[in-house]
Amino acid sequence: MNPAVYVLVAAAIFGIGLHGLLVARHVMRKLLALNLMLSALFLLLIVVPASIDGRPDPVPQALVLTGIVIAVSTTAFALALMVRLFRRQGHASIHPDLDPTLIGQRRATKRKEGDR
Amino acid sequence: MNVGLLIDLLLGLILVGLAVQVVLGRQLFRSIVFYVAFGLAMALVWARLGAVDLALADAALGAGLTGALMLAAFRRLIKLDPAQAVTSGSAHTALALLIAVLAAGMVATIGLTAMALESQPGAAGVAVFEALPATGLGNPVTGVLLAWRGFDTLVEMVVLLTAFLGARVVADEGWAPRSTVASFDLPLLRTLVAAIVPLASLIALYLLWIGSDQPGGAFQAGSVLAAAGVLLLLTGQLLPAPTSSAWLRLGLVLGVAGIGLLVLLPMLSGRPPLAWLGRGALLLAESMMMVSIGCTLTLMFAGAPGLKDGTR
Amino acid sequence: MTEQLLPWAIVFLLLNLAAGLWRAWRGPTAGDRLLTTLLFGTTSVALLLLMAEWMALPGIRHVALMLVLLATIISLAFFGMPEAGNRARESDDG
Amino acid sequence: MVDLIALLLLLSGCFFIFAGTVGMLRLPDVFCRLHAMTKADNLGLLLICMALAVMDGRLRTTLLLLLIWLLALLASTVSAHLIARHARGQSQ
Repeated sequence: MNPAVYVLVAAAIFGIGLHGLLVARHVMRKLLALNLMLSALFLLLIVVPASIDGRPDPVPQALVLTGIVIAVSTTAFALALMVRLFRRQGHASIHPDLDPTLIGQRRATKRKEGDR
Repeated sequence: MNVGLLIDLLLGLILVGLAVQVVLGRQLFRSIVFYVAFGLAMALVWARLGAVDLALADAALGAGLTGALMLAAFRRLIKLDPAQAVTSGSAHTALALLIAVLAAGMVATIGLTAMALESQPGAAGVAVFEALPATGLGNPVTGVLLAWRGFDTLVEMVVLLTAFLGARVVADEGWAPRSTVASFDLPLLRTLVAAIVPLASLIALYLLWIGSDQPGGAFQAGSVLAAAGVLLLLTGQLLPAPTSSAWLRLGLVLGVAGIGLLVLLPMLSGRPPLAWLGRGALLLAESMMMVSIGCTLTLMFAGAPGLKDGTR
Repeated sequence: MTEQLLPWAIVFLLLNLAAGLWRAWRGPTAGDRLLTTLLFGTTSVALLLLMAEWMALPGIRHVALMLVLLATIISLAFFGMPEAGNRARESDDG
Repeated sequence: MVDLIALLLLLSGCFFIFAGTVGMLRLPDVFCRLHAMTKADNLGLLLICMALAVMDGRLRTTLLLLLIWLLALLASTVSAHLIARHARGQSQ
């Protein structure tokens, strides 16, 4: 059992998840990326502490177990919010050029540039 | 190059490969499929690391429930507006890539340096192992969860309840009576339900019972109950309903009440938690938590305030 | 003698999983990708059982039992999707 | 002697799961792959469970392995059936 391998794997998954979070427009993709980052940190939390006579340390195990349950409940709540957002807004994407308030401003700035 | 290292490398490769596919998958449906496979691979990694409680929880909650919840939400999007539901696309900016690489580097350095530190003598884990026999429990994780950090578990049950209340308020008029039923009706499903649901509840009770001495416990048992609930919802045996019955509301609050009593009573009387109440009280509190976790997650899958019998 | 072979059997099955990953990456139709979840299900159950024997942790057999129980429910949740959603999405990928 | 039986069972089990994977990679379309994979994986899992039961020797574990295999059988038949329906829906 070589912890170093898992630390690097956890770091890689954290990076991939963060990239997905920054890049994705659809809210559910952001949630998937967020859950990836969570799993990476849970992996880190379990691998880093030294194991006690061969068995992993029970205290981080209990913390991560609580974390997994809370991650599921927050994901469920976020999904409910997403469905409501979709119903109100017509699409479930968060991106500057899809945001109605920003579109108004951008059109105004375009008009100003056009007049110059 | 011993075989253990080879196994770790392969597991790591599979995990990272799945994570890449989750993020770079062109379709949303495909990303959800790979996220469930990622949950399965995480369960394998937890088993390999010897953290069996986490393998149980991640298999049931990470792969099973989260996947089912995401598919249910995805299906609601499709029902509302098929075209919009799937347009996602993403702006691949180089900046995001740079930030991701730097973050990964940061996490790697934190992990590696923390690993190099030798653990202090009074580390909590060692103390747990020494004090475990006093509580009469065999499984250290359950010991930590219920005996020493019982308050943490109480707060967690409150978080679960709040998440459900929030989801219920937000999805107020969103649920449709048959929104969770699978879009086909096969005779196969009825026999499936008849075989799996009783077996799932039996396995849930089994996991609850062995929880105090072996890996298992209220969370894992509750998620198996929730999986059975999801199956009933998928096959139309249970249907989402606008109002929740008194029994259901009791079931939702049971968990917080159970763990609250188990934690606060000893705290008020100032005696050590488990030694005073004994294993019977622990089992009672855990079964109440199991029931409420099962009800909460099933209702979240249904996305509705209550449930009603679909067969009548 | 079989005891020493257990870890190598685990390595072998992990290679199978990696092959499944490749099929999932390349698989032209959606059916192929869903096929790999089927492969993942069965192979990871076999892997868990081998690990339970190799690392002498009987708890891991319960993990395999739970995975098998949930595999049915998840495949049902996957394929319960409304047809419109699948067809609208698969056309551009197909 | 017992060890030899366990070894043979384990090797054949891994072989059948390998056969399933090769079937998945080589066969032309989804239905052939599905067909090959479900059968080979289930047989492979059965042989591995038998090998583990022989190695472990206790009745409790053997019954648990049997239950796991029966549920895996149920799981793979249901999901194979659903994947085939899904794929047939696409190909029309």
